[in-house]
Amino acid sequence: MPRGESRLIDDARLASRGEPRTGLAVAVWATLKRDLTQLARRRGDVLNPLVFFALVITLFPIGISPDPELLATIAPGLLWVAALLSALLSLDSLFRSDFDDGSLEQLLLAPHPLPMLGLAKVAVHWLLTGLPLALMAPVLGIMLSLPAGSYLMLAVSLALGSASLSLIGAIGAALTVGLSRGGVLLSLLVLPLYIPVLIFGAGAVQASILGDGAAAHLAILGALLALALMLAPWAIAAALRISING
Amino acid sequence: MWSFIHKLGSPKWFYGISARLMPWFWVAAAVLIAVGSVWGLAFAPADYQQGNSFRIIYVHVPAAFLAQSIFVSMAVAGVVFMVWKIKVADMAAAMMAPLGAAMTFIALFSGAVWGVPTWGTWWMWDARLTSMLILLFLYLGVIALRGAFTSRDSASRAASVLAMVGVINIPIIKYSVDWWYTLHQPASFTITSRPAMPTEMWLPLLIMVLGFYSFFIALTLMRTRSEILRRESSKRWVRELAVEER
Amino acid sequence: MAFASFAEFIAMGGHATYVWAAWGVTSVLLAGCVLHARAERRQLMRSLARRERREQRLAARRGEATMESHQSGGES
Amino acid sequence: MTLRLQARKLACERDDRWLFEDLDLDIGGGEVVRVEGPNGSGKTTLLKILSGQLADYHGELLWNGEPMRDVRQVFLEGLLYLGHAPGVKVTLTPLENLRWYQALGGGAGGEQACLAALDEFGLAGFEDVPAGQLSAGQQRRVALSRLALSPRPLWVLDEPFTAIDRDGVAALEARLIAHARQGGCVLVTTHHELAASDVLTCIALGQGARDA
Repeated sequence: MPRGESRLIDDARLASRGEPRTGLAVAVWATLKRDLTQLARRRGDVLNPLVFFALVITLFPIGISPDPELLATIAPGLLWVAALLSALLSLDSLFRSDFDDGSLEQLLLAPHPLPMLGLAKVAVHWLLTGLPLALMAPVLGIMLSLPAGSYLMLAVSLALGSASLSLIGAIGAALTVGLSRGGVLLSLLVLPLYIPVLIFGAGAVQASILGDGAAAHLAILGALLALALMLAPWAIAAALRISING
Repeated sequence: MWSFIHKLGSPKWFYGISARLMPWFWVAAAVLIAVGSVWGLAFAPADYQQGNSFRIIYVHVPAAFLAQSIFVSMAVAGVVFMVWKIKVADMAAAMMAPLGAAMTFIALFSGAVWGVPTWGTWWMWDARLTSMLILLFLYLGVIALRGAFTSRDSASRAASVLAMVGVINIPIIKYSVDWWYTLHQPASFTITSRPAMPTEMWLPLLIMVLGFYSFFIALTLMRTRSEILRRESSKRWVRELAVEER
Repeated sequence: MAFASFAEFIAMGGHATYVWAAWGVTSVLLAGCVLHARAERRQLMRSLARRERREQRLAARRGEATMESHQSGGES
Repeated sequence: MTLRLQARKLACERDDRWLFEDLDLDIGGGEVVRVEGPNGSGKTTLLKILSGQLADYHGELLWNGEPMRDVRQVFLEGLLYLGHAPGVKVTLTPLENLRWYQALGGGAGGEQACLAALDEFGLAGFEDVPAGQLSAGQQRRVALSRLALSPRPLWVLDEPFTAIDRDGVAALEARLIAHARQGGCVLVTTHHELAASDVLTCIALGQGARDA
């Protein structure tokens, strides 16, 4: 066995025996950083959902009536539905660009558990869509004359809820990434799964307006998030394998 | 006349001529805005009904005027670019859009703040403010569309078409919103339909408007020059310029 | 002068927050636009100069490469 | 034991047409295996199966004697697959693309290794230019520079010569042979005529599977 050959095989064996634990952390962190730099360079993708959110909120007073009392009653549900639709808007592009240029295929071939890498991508989506929506919602709450005292609860429930929205939505995005016009199908798949999160999210804001405990609603939102965190990554990994390898 | 348009169209010639014009506009803008501000804030009489919050008019009205005229000039530049293929016009249109959006935001914010003492809330679905909000969305649409294309040429054409479509819709939006507003709030006080103002009130306003317009022209000239360098960077005259002006 | 003293001018007859909020946002945005435009131009000039230097370096390196192949007599 | 990829009675059916049937392969270190065949003869599918991407095939795959399913993690650590699409993000620069691939492969070597790899594939001076502004050939070179980056024994390359200029093709061919001489193995599909050499073997698809 010529000396050169053993060196090459040793490197490979070294790579595999060497600390898989930190190897995974390095890979997840690198994927996170890569997507953040990428989205930082294409600010349009980050801003579009936010402008869509503001636009949808503007349509309702014009469509229904600018009367503050009426708006105040529908404001919590309205803000939550609009935030949910805006999060849905940017889901389609979650895996699409990676699918088109072949880096999704390479992601599947990485020697690391795919659910963890999928989680990194979903985390980026939440950081750049869910969180900004949650921070922007109170401002739009003012336009809908949302009663005082519920602004913080609105932001907290949206931040917590949008995390599970991203996780659940990513499953749909992974399933439809292979299809050329997957956008509409994605929303049909994912919206029914969003209903529990919507119920307890809007419920939390409603409860904080009426003054009684919104903590119960937040607890359930947290439970939904924990459930999604446990199950969604594996579903995303399976869906990606199905989409890529046909 | 014809050769003049094409001469104006050549970036190199425009770059030269604008260098001479720009300082004048900067000086005019600075003087007019300074004089207008001091006069409007300190010397003009307070409004008998609204007291001193009326002084916001010296910022709100110029910004509102500019917001609309920047969109119109963007559309005109779009027509010039599409019909006579003058690239400088498109460069100017590209550089105007963000300033237009900023002016619309200023008009929106100052209008809302102005209404707080009278309405008691930070936002009121008033006819003028709603049209201004929709104008802001039009601006964001044009900016987002221009940023979404990879090839600069199609981006310019698409943004010009959208600007033209938008400018036609501005009056339509304005009248429909006014009609919607009177439908829901027939007899209520709108801040900006005012009886004729005494001279010592509207004179500083005129100066501020002129100041804002010269600011707009100066800034657009400056940013268009940068855009010329960016787009013509492969041309020899730009490379020589780059080496000279270390 | 519509105000008796400077303090009264700042107070704006009780509407200080609204007037200064509106004027503050306006001046911040106008100044922001100007500073952005200047920074954009400076950064552009720097990147043009850097690109120019890189092009000259590459041209020089290509010049040497063609020189070497002639000297080594490689009539490819 | 050196690296060994075996396939027994491999068969794959695509929309009820048999691409290949009972194909037996035994590929070890020190070999460059070229998969030939007309378009649509299943070359890419075979490569995807052998690189463990596709699951719906008949027959058995062994890596170093053990079934692929049991040693998938170790197999992937030794594999470098380059598909039709280069896998280069257009908004990122070649350096950032490589840094990501390096991290996926365990992060050994740091930035210097990436810069060296890019330089080796003729991308000096373009390290910080967004890949979108590079030509198709240069983007392919960014993907290929991964060959110089990570010490992976098994290379599976699908049409690696597309869009590469004449000098690039020669350099790449030399690199494949050098990798085989160092004990690695290259599985490649290409329409480019590889120069005959002691390490080169061929598998023809499309006219009934021939034993390797």
